[in-house]
Amino acid sequence: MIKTQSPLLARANRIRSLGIFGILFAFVVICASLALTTPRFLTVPNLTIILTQVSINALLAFGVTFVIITGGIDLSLGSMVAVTGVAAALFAHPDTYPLVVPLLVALAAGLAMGGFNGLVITKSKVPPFIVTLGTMTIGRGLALILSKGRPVSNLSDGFNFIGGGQVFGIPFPIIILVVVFGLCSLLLKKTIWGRYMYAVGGNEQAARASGISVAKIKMLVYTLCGALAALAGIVLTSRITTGQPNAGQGFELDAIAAAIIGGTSTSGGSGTMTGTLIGALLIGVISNGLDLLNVTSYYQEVVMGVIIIGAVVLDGLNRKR
Amino acid sequence: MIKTQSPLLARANRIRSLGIFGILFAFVVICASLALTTPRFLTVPNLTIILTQVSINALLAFGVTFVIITGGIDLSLGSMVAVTGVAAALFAHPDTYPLVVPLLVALAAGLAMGGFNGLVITKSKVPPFIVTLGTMTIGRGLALILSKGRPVSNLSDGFNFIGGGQVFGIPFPIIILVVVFGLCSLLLKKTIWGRYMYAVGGNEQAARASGISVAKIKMLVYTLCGALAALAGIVLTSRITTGQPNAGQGFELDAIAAAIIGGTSTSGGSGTMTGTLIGALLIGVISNGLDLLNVTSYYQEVVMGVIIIGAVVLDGLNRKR
Amino acid sequence: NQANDDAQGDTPLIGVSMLSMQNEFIVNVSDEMEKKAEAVGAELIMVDAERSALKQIEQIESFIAQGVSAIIMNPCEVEASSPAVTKALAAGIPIINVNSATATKPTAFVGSDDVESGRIAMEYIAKRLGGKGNVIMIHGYMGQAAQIQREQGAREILTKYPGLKLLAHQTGEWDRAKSMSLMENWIQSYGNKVNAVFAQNDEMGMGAVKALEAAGIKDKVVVVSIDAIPDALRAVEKGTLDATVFQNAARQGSQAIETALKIIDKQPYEKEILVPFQLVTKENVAEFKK
Amino acid sequence: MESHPSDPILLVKSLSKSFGGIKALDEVQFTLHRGEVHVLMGENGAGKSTLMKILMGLETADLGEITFAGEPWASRDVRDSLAKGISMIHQELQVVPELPVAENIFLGRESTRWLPGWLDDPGIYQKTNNLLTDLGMTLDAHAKMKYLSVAEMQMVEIAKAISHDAKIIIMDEPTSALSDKEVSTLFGIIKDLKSKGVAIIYISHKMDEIAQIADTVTVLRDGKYVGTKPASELDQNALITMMVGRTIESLFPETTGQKGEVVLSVKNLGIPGKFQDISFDLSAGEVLGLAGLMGAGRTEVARAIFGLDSLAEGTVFIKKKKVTIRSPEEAIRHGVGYVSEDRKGWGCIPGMSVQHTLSLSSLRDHLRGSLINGKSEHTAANRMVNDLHIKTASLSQSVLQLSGGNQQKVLIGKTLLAKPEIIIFDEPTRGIDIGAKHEIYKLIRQLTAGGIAILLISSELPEILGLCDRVVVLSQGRQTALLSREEMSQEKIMQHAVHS
Ligand SMILES: Nc1ncnc2c1ncn2[C@@H]1O[C@H](COP(=O)(O)OP(=O)(O)OP(=O)(O)O)[C@@H](O)[C@H]1O
Ligand SMILES: Nc1ncnc2c1ncn2[C@@H]1O[C@H](COP(=O)(O)OP(=O)(O)OP(=O)(O)O)[C@@H](O)[C@H]1O
Ligand SMILES: [Mg+2]
Ligand SMILES: [Mg+2]
Repeated sequence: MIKTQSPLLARANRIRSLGIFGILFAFVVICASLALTTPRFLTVPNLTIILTQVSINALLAFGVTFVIITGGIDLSLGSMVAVTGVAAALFAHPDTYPLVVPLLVALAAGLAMGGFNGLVITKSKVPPFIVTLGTMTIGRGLALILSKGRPVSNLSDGFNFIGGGQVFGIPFPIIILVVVFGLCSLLLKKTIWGRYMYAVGGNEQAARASGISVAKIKMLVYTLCGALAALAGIVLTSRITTGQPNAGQGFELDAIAAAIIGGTSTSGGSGTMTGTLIGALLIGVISNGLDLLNVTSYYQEVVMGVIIIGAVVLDGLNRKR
Repeated sequence: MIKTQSPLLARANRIRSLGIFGILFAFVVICASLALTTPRFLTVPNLTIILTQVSINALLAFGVTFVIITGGIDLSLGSMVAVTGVAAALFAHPDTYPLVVPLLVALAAGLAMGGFNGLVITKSKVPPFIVTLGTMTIGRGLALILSKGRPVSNLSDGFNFIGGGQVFGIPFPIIILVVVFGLCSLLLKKTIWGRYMYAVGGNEQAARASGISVAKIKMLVYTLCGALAALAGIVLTSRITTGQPNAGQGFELDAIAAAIIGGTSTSGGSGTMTGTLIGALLIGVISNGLDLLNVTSYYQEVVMGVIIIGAVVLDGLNRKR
Repeated sequence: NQANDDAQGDTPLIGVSMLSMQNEFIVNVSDEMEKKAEAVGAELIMVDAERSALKQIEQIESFIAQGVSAIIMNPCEVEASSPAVTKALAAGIPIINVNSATATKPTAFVGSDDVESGRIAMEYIAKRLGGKGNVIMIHGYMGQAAQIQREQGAREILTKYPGLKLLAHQTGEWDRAKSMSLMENWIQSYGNKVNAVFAQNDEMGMGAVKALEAAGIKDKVVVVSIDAIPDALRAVEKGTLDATVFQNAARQGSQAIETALKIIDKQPYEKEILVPFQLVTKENVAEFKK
Repeated sequence: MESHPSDPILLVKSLSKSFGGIKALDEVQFTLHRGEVHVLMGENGAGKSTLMKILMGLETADLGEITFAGEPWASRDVRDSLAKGISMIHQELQVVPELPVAENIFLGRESTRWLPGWLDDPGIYQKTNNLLTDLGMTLDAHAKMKYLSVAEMQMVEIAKAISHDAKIIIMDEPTSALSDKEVSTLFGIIKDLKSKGVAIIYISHKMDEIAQIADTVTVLRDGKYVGTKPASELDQNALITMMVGRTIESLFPETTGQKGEVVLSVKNLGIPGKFQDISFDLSAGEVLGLAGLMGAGRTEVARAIFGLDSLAEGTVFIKKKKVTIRSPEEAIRHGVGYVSEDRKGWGCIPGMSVQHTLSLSSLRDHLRGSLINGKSEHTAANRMVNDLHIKTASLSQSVLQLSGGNQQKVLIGKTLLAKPEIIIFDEPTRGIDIGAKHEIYKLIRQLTAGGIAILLISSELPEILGLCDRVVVLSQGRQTALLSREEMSQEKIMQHAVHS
């Protein structure tokens, strides 16, 4: 009996399933209006800068997208960036260790912290909000302990290339961004684990009854989140050529915002990497635009807040249709 | 067949329904161990200080408990504290306006911002996380605009009494804390609005099907949250005798933590003011204790994080039994 | 001296509340204090106010409750930290402000006037630009004492030199990454119109330098910042950062402890010890590098 | 059409409603009289619930007019409808798990005292106890909903709807989660209401109930009005023809009867507080029934075998090999499949498409390297849709938008794709229309013919009698009988089910 309605329904679903149209629309609107108001916006160097600036938040947003899709949350991102960044810096002084060492150390730190989150969340019934809030505090402390409260500076050129270098005139962070985006999308859409993430977030009980090991999937996403935080920490540290113990404060909120703006549902079960990327770009473009227009810093915050809410409202309206 | 299980079940429920036992236990354990390790902990002056210090976070935590019970979240608490605090300070200079003016102004500001949150959340389908994150940014900007980026100082003694004064040797903030705690508990447990909050958070559909106006209830909780933030802002401002545009950063996380530690479920539908109060006290006692024990600041953060996670894990274990 | 002899007897207990243990300069000051206390045999309770005046007041209250014999406070705010001073004095406990001042006069003050650092930095820019050119200012976290005072000092000089034009100013929130992004965006909008950058701390100064270097116009722009952290000194030596302003953490720290002990032992003491700022350029950077 | 002495209390004329592309209701008409039990029937997705939701003010009609008690009726919202005297038992449980029974029953109309908005809870607990005793329900007014069984929750919902003293009470599949004991209680209540002149709209997929209570029957199909007839003029076949537009010769296809060797055998299974000493053998090609009253622990047994709950006592043998199943993952690996009684809670995944749901338990079969081979997944899903006659717009449609029957088929398909040799069906036809039921029965026969062993949990005895080769009867968690096909009879099973 549904047959008659089929084509319509099908189309409806397909549109909803790529629910990013709304936000994409909002994004385009904002870019257009910026391009019209300031000639300096739509220039290759400026766009390159935006992408470079967005890269770190985007990396974190990708990680937290996985987590939110499974119905969780990760507030420890910023602290993980600080810990991994400092850890990397400690081993990145010139003429000490080969370049891989700081990278592996940072990665290990990220995996450890993410794994800790996953372990506590799966083993105990403590809500992710609290667990990761705890890790956030712990991590901040660790970063300060590791660095003795001082920035860890004087890093090797090799290390500083990661965040500062260019390949064929393209800043390296952008290349990292593109590659990681590709991998994350693939993982989410084309692998069994990605599929399971949606299942776990959509209906944990049903996922279990379908033979999915919910605990394993949760471990996976939080650890993954740690790994991506480590990557972000490396890029940041290398970009500012110092390991900052107090770096990354509030990064978690920006990252989560990017994910949710990009259409990831806070209740889990839905979301796309493309949406998250657009969300991150949206935030990056706005703050770049506000600087270009030289809006006074106080008003920048107001405008930023208004635009973010506005963009998501717009998105919602589009969805309703 | 139901009869046989009913009484048993019922008792089980009643015990679980006061699910704060677990966290109360954790709280007592921590207090005891502190009392044993440092003589300075269990003294009247120190306990008074703890209560005074806890008051602001507790006020915010009460507000956000209402919100979380309905299944929402409010990240704009800290900013609302700043805005309302500055607003109050602007009208609290000596020999300008009567004391009620700054109080009413702050309250109005809080109601306005909370109302804005509620309005956007109920009218649009935007998730509370984003809306209140937006308000957080907007509010920060507003506070700076209102104060022109400078602390607003030189406030009347009458105003400074609110946060600094004493009645029968009891610091006024403690009295505010107790009164507000009483009122909030009553509102939550003894009025239909409280009942409806649980209903909306527990099963929005069912609430709607029972003729409850979900939108009204959500408006109520967010506005209430704004009002309590205003109260916190007043106490804070009067305590530091200055309207600080950058005050209250991260307050939202502490408040939410207090609520969740106190057993409020992040998915909505359950929670108690008593639990939240204990949660706030727990946080306050820990940070006080760490200072007393003269734990190095870096390690303080680590310990704080560990204890918070630990306390909630302990709670979880107790619940299982 | 005698404090050492009866160490466990009546070792003076001093409560110390620092602005932020995440700020390198402040950490240096507190380290000096601990070294000094170690030497003279005083016990310190060192706590971190994390830039929150409220937390600082609470910590002072807690010190009072614990009955410390003296309090050293590194104020978060001029006004907002004042109640702490009032409370301490009311409780009859001597309180020494270190590094920066509060509205309420404490028992003693050891430190320097942040406004001065702003003046020195901007004076240097004025000198380098010959009194005329476009300047950009990168603020610390808006509304914080250091930000306000350093801005005030800078603006005094700007008004003195009508030739200097403040092209733009934004907050970098004391953060290197933020100010780097900020500078990158500014380079897009102002390109080579910028002649000089004043960053209110070295972190942000280094961030600006990175952005300018990446854009290949560092040599055209004068960059000055404040604090003289090792990284900045290295940059001054290399010539990438044109100048920074040094304030003497070692002296502020040790002087604070000494003053506190003098007051405790009822010995005469100076009510106000000013530790002057010094401009650090390529010429004299050697003196400051250890 | 026959005419009642009284004039209609509710009159619905050419009512239409569509959701996006779907025409849920198309020019529907409906007439209801005082003291009448009016049964509304139709396949899954026919539009029954939608029509009721419109009357209740939960949905708004696109077109058409409604007259209630002689006046034009357009409910603004639920509160309005309740006030005017229409109450409803919803198809989906509408309970607040964290609130006690009494507070659920009086949700939205709490009595207050002293101050405006001040709760008078002693009052409502008093009222609740009276209400429950009047209705002959033994429930603790203080028990939180979340600790009640599905059946108990349903009874609370019934009590809630009754407590409004409404002129019209809508009952949307009230018995789908009830066993005969509670059903008879409900029917008692209905007769009583009738005598008080209350009009009742009753929706159900259970044929046998119609004969018992219906005065009038109205049938919808694909959102269109098919007809209204007095129950007396309708026998089962006539009704079925009205609903599905064709005749269904015999509801239960004949068993082939041949059995293979034992594939599953359990000995003295037990979980303290849930069930104990459960022992039975299940052979390839056999359908073994698991009968009992609601809450007898059948689902618990199933959940334990499938690894959803961990067994405390007893041993499970699969193909003569002793196995310990700690999780559904392992159960599936051992060739066991489970179709839950709770489609919403344990089956469907919101937002997931038909294809993804179908392949969820067998994704590993569609791996190319470490990536999912979309093509082979698609073909497999497509095969299931055709084999099970799943009515869906496309494979990319979200499962939750399918009608109940088709959701159930998708979940069965998911289980089948994991190639199980043993399948546990828990209430496989709960809330499913007669047509779909018939197809599921046929499917079960096909499966057994293919040598698959089936454990069938059902509260509908005809189903047990019609499909099972043998039946295990549980009562309060104890195994009270194991009857062969010859021994089986309605009476015998009931007698063992209530025995304790
Ligand atoms: N909220 C909704 N959004 C979209 N489609 C809907 C919605 N509610 C119902 N439908 C569609 O309307 C049609 C009628 O649904 P309805 O629930 O009224 O059927 P029903 O007769 O109650 O079926 P069942 O016997 O399974 O309860 C179905 O095709 C269903 O998919
Ligand atoms: N999926 C489930 N998850 C958790 N508890 C359940 C589930 N299904 C049933 N229960 C609970 O187990 C208890 C026994 O009911 P159960 O469903 O096992 O008996 P049953 O004989 O299977 O009855 P039913 O006809 O409902 O299947 C009841 O309290 C019920 O609420
Ligand atoms: Mg229905
Ligand atoms: Mg069952």
